[in-house]
Amino acid sequence: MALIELINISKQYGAVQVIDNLSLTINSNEFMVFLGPSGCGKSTLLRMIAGLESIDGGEIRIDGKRIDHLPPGERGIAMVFQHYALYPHMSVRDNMAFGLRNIGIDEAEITRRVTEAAEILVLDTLLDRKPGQLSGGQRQRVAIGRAIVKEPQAFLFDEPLSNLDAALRVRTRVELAQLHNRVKSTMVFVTHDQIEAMTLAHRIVVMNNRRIEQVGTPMEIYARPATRFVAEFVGSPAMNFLPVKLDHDFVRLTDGTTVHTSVPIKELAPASDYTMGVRAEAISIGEAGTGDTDAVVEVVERLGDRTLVYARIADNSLLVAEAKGDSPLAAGAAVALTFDGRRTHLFDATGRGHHAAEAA
Amino acid sequence: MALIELINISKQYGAVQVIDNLSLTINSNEFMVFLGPSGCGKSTLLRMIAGLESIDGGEIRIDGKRIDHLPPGERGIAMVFQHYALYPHMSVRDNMAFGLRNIGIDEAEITRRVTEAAEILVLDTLLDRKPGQLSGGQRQRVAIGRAIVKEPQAFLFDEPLSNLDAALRVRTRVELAQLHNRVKSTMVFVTHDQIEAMTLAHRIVVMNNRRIEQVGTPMEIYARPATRFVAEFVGSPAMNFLPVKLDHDFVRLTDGTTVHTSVPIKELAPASDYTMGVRAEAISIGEAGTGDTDAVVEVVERLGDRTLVYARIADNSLLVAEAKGDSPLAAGAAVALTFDGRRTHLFDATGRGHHAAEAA
Amino acid sequence: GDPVEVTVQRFFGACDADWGTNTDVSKAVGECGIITSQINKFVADNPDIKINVNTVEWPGYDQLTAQLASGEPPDVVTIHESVLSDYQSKGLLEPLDAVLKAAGVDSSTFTAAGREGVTKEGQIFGLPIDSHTMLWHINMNYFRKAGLVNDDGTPVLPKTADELLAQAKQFKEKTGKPYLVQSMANEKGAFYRALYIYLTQMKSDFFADPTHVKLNTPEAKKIVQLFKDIYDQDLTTKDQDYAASLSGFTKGDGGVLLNGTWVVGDFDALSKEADNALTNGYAVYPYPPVFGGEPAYWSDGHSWAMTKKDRTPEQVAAIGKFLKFMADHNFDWARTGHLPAQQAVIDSAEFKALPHRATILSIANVAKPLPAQVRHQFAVNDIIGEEIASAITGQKEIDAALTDAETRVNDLLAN
Amino acid sequence: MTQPIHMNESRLRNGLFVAPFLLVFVCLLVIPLFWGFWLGLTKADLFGPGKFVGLANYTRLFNDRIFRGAVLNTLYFVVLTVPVLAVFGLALALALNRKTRFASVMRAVFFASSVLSVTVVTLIWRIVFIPDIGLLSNIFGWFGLPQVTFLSNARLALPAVAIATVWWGVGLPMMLFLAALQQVPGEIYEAAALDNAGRWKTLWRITLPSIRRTFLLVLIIQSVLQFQVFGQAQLMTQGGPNNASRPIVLYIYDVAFTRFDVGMGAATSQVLFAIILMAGMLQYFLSNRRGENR
Amino acid sequence: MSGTSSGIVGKSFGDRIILLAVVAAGLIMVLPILWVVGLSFKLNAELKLDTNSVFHVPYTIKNYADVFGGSNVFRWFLNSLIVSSGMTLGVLILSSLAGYGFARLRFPGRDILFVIVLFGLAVPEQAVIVARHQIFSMFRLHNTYPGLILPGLAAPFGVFLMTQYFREIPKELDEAALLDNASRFRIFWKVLLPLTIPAQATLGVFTFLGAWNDYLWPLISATKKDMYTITTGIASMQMNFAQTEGLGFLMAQAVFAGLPTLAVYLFFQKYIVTAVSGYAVR
Ligand SMILES: Nc1ncnc2c1ncn2[C@@H]1O[C@H](COP(=O)(O)OP(=O)(O)OP(=O)(O)O)[C@@H](O)[C@H]1O
Ligand SMILES: Nc1ncnc2c1ncn2[C@@H]1O[C@H](COP(=O)(O)OP(=O)(O)OP(=O)(O)O)[C@@H](O)[C@H]1O
Ligand SMILES: [Mg+2]
Ligand SMILES: [Mg+2]
Repeated sequence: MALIELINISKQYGAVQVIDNLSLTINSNEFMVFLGPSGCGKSTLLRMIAGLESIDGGEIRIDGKRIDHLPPGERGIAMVFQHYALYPHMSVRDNMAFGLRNIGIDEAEITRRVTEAAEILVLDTLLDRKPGQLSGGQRQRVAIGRAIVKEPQAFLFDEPLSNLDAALRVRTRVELAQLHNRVKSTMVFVTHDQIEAMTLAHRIVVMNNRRIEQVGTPMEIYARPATRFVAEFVGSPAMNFLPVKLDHDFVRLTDGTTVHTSVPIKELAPASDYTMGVRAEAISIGEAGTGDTDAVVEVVERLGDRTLVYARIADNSLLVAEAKGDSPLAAGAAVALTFDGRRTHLFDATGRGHHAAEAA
Repeated sequence: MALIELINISKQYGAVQVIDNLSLTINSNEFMVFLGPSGCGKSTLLRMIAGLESIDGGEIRIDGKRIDHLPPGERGIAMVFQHYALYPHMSVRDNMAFGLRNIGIDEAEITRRVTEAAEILVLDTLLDRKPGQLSGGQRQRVAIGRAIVKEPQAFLFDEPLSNLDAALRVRTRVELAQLHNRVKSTMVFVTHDQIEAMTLAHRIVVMNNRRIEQVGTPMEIYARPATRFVAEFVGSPAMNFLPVKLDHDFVRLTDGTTVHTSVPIKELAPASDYTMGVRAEAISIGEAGTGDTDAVVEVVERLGDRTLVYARIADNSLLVAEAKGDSPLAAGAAVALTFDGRRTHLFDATGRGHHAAEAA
Repeated sequence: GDPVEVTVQRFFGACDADWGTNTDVSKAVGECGIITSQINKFVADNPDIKINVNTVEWPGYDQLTAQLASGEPPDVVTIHESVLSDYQSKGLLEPLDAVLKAAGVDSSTFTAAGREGVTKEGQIFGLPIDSHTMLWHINMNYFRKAGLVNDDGTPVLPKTADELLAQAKQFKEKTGKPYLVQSMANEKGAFYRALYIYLTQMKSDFFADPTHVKLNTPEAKKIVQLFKDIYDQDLTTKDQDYAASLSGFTKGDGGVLLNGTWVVGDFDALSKEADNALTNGYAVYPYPPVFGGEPAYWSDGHSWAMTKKDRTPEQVAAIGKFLKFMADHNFDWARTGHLPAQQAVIDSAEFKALPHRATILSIANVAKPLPAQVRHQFAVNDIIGEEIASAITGQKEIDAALTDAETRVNDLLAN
Repeated sequence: MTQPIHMNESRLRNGLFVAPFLLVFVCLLVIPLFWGFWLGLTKADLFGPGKFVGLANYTRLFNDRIFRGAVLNTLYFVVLTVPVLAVFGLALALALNRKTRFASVMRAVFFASSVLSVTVVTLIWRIVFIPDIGLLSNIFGWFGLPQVTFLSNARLALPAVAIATVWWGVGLPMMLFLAALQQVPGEIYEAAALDNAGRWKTLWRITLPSIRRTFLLVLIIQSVLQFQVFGQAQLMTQGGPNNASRPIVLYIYDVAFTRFDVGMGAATSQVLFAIILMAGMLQYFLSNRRGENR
Repeated sequence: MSGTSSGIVGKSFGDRIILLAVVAAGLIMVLPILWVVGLSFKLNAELKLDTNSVFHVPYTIKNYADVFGGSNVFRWFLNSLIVSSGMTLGVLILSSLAGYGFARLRFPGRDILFVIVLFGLAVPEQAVIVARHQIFSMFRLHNTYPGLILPGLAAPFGVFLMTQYFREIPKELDEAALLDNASRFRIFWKVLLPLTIPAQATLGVFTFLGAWNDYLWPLISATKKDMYTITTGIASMQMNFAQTEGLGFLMAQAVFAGLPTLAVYLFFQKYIVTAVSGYAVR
């Protein structure tokens, strides 16, 4: 319900610049994810929106109204913390009601909202328990419930899933997506887990080092990473990188092997150094001698539904390629690797990414 | 280098039986992973091998020699703990040397071993730091180094990666596999993360509730789960389960849809209740009306290299199917699902799994 | 009208369990019992006066000081005569001459020691109720065994220092016990008192100048030397503290206990019981004048003082009445073993009929406190006792101890 | 460290939370302390204003043999008690750091004495040490041993007071160490067991280094406490014999309350305050310097 | 998990020795107390002759009867209760407020003020007692309950303990409450304070015990019999040269004065270790 605008935001801790002149617009009802490595300033940014950190420069507006001088409680924003931050001594019900009581909403309304939120989150039977008597997933749901009852203009989540175990994380992820469908509200979600980012986001903001590297939909980020950092950070297994030289229409690996790519090479400066990026699933494995380059399998990781094959090529790089779940490959096998030219990327010395022309 | 035999092991804490008459053989140089949900007794089993817990019944042998009455230090075993358990006040070097000094190995030899281990683990430059000055991944490497220098008969790992962040976890996982190739030693690894188990193990021991559910290679475990528990626990996303009735050559869902399966149905008792299990990658998505059953897409999770599609079928079950990374599907789409009969599984009321006849 | 309220503060302990309601003073025994009963009686006799009794831990001067400093002192308070001047000199006490006169108490009825003890700068600042000093408490059973008994059944007491040592040796040979039972551990009182007693007898006026003590004298040395000889020759118990020496004496640890007037009653009672070391064998005498000179005894005394404070005439009258009561019933208090402060009581047949009073009566007439002008007498006594103790037990040379005592006391008095 | 949660908050208003305590603290501790500084420069009794004498009290003080003895006695007492309290408390904590019923009963036993008041404690120990009727002399008597006169022997008096003090005070260090031991992760003990470390090795190389900060805390707390020893000495030995067990606070007490020399007493108090402060800071800096790279 | 016992299968010889040493030390710890309790049940007269008589009959409760017979004992008990409770309550309130302020809030001079408060730990009571007595005289606070309670409130230790404890509580709780529109005070009162209960219990017990056992200040401030605390009151019942006149009686007083504190300790015992850990490690 709220359009959030960050305009030329800066923040420093002492002498350290943590956020540097950052601008960003988060649309109404958008599910926006901040993704980035630890320490890149995601939490700081979120907490500035919430009012838990002061800003040293710039403005924050919600629906056009400047809010960066309002205290946290008055911004119409709810936040869910990584460690839940539930009030341990209050029952689930009181945890949810606390914020409403503080602004003097009458008890009937509080009961209505709490009941409704509890239904949405399947917490009905837990309302009288204390947080200590709940499992991790249930606690996280309570934390979300506490946010929901406030009927805020925007929800902020700071790595809310990182304390859950793998299975629960997947389940809660799906629930969050459904929740967003239901409550229709602007949501800002911080994570350093790219699977979470990919699966939840309308748009992802990839941050690194005080800067925004790229803003885009998950598939844009995945398929057309703006920078090498983004390419490397997003996707598991991580993208393979090979130093290459441009040579007319194709690129040449350090050992001389040539690889065809759909990136419009002609538009690039031929002299400079480039790195070719290619994802595991864009490398196919065939019999030795039949592909772009030969390789020797070193490690085979079987994930069940697919198999990751780590193979070393002539220029001594270790590449990871994806094979089917029932691939018979084993360490030591001699294979050939073929690169899917449409899905290769080139990164110049500044890290900027160049991709095949956009498909229609 | 060591064959570890557990023979009829039992263990109880007070009145609670934690391990019940368990037998297991771990081969020389094998990388054996204990996989199971929290609290199933994995750590207890590992700690009994290490000598950190007493056993209440049974025997433990290493290379035929009974060791269950030896103190931990004398079993020739090294262990790496989840929280590293480094000595906080000692330098990295002293952490590694401590165990060697305790058994009176001379300093020259200690230096040699520590240097060697530090090289293997790329810790050379960190030898004089205290653990508090290291990152999580570095700490874990030190813990492994402390194990390596002892040149033990067997390594025991208790969830050594679970405290690392995602990227580091993947990297360390590969390093561990390489380490095993290099040091050639029996390794026992406890985890509740099935990706780790799948990628690292020669064989996996799936445990649940004081019992071993299945022992087998990762692909056996994945493709031919002995029990419904194993089928459910291993694999991400988790296997889909549908209650079915047997009907001659095929199975019938509760809404009447029939599905063909390669499981030899004739050999099963027709009267009892069965559950059909099918993994996401064994369900293919087509246009509505063209498959085994129609469905409506509810959530689409784009992981980049593949897409998870959550679709609801007529009997109201929500199934997850896998589509390509660039699948154009969106929530709300009407689709048809087709089950790959060779990759469907049936589980009887006791949870036992039945599979298609083994491929040649 | 309303009864007049008077706050009385005293030490001597609390014993309400036994005597809390007793008004028949003649039945009470012991310091606490008697004083409790006396006050009960006064309250019973004077319904128009309300007495608030404040019992304090002995000696209670920390508390009194604090009360005076905070301006909320009790009306009437027990004070040692040796301490009176500390408070009087700072103007914290009310002179009593007029009050006593109005109440009908004539200070000329006090004993000489009592009068001297409470008179400061020509005025009376307390009602004396007793004199107390040190005595020789004797186990006659051992004395008989040691052959130290005269024909009339009285003990043989030494007349000179040498005689004392000789008799003590004889006693030890015959009984196997030390001659003296002394409190030596953490003891200060017994030593300064012995010193004062003998110095007084030898007319060595160590406080000729009340702001300056003179202790490094041949007389003092002689006295300390005697006690040191006794100690060195194992003629005394050595390790007992005050309590242990008392119980040691009752258990028969030695022949002569050096202790005060206040235990006479207890030992007398014990000697009348069967089967203990003192059964039928207790006698008590003043310190024998082994250094010659004339009989004279240092003494201290308890007194009732009145603090300086705004009071109504009625209150003052009530206090006068209380003091008069105490003066009138001084005999009751004398039953504790203390020597009375009223000459008339000393002279009375009733008093003389009390056990052992005949032998110690002489003291009453020759008892002598330290000069009234000496300030901080408690502290002075402590310093002197401490130094002498270390000389006697061999921790210091006698000369050094006496010199140190002198300098420390003089430094104290100078500041 | 704490960060401002919201910049727009009135910071002065935040101070209101500490204001009530600070008010009491200033009125009842800081002002009296400075009043004490002033008193130390005057010649005063308790009953009226004193007169300014400059540093005369301090001069007298440092020329006083008894005071110098009291300083030495206090230092000796601190040396006697603080290490023993720390080591004994640590030993007890090590032995009783178990979850058994027996251990919890024994913890109660060792802590029980800490809750008694000094009057009761000294009463108990006088009755223990006293010759003839005391517990020790009874016990010595059974074995036919000669009596030892703890409280009246110049060499034993202060140690006897120290024994009573240790008996009284060992509960607190024990509790602190227990708490610290429970924070040491069990896993590093298991790692040590696998590293062939024996009992002693584990104690010296693992346990002790892990709780050294607590050890420092105990040393500082106990030093501050034991420098202020008063009640035990006052009630057990009155500082005797021959001032052998007179600590500084007892000296202060005598000077100020029995001799009414309040100025001198105040001056002595300031000296004690300075000593405690220096001792505490010395310990802190010494150990901090050594443990810097932790 | 007990560190020393891990990895050791079975009980070793060393364990036995330690057990023995602990039991022996424990006996030494309780022996004096038992001795005192024993004496308190003997007649004074009997003890005067021989304290060895503790070991055989007859025993008597007369000494205790005498303690209670001192008709003021209950009043003193009540005084102690009021003073100790009042001081405990006051210390808890002031220390909690200040601990929260120092741990969580920023205001001018915070850090220096905290250091000054810590310096307060080193101030011996004797250094302030005279001045404090004079101040209390000025405000006529002697012989009042506030007069007995107030000095205990200036306790830096409580502030130190509570500050450390508040620092342990995740700051996210404050932030969650801030977003919930709670005021600073409401956060303190409704969210954080309930979480400090273990620390409150510890500080409360220590304060209570300290107040109950305090001697010097009540002695010089509460100088009227009706205002005595149990400690000074019982002391006032002692006669001069008391030990000999009533050893058993004296011991009964000691037991009587010590019992309530022992009871308080035993009741709160389980909190103390857990909460002490809050600040011990840092
Ligand atoms: N209170 C603070 N004082 C000083 N520096 C801080 C503070 N909080 C954060 N920082 C620094 O600011 C940078 C950004 O921190 P922030 O918490 O926003 O990172 P993040 O992206 O949320 O990381 P993570 O994924 O680890 O949570 C980091 O380098 C961090 O060290
Ligand atoms: N010291 C103990 N006392 C009592 N019960 C224990 C103890 N240690 C473990 N248990 C119980 O034994 C069971 C097995 O514990 P174990 O630690 O082996 O599980 P796990 O499989 O390692 O679980 P996780 O994945 O959570 O580490 C659990 O139910 C646990 O509660
Ligand atoms: Mg963060
Ligand atoms: Mg485990």
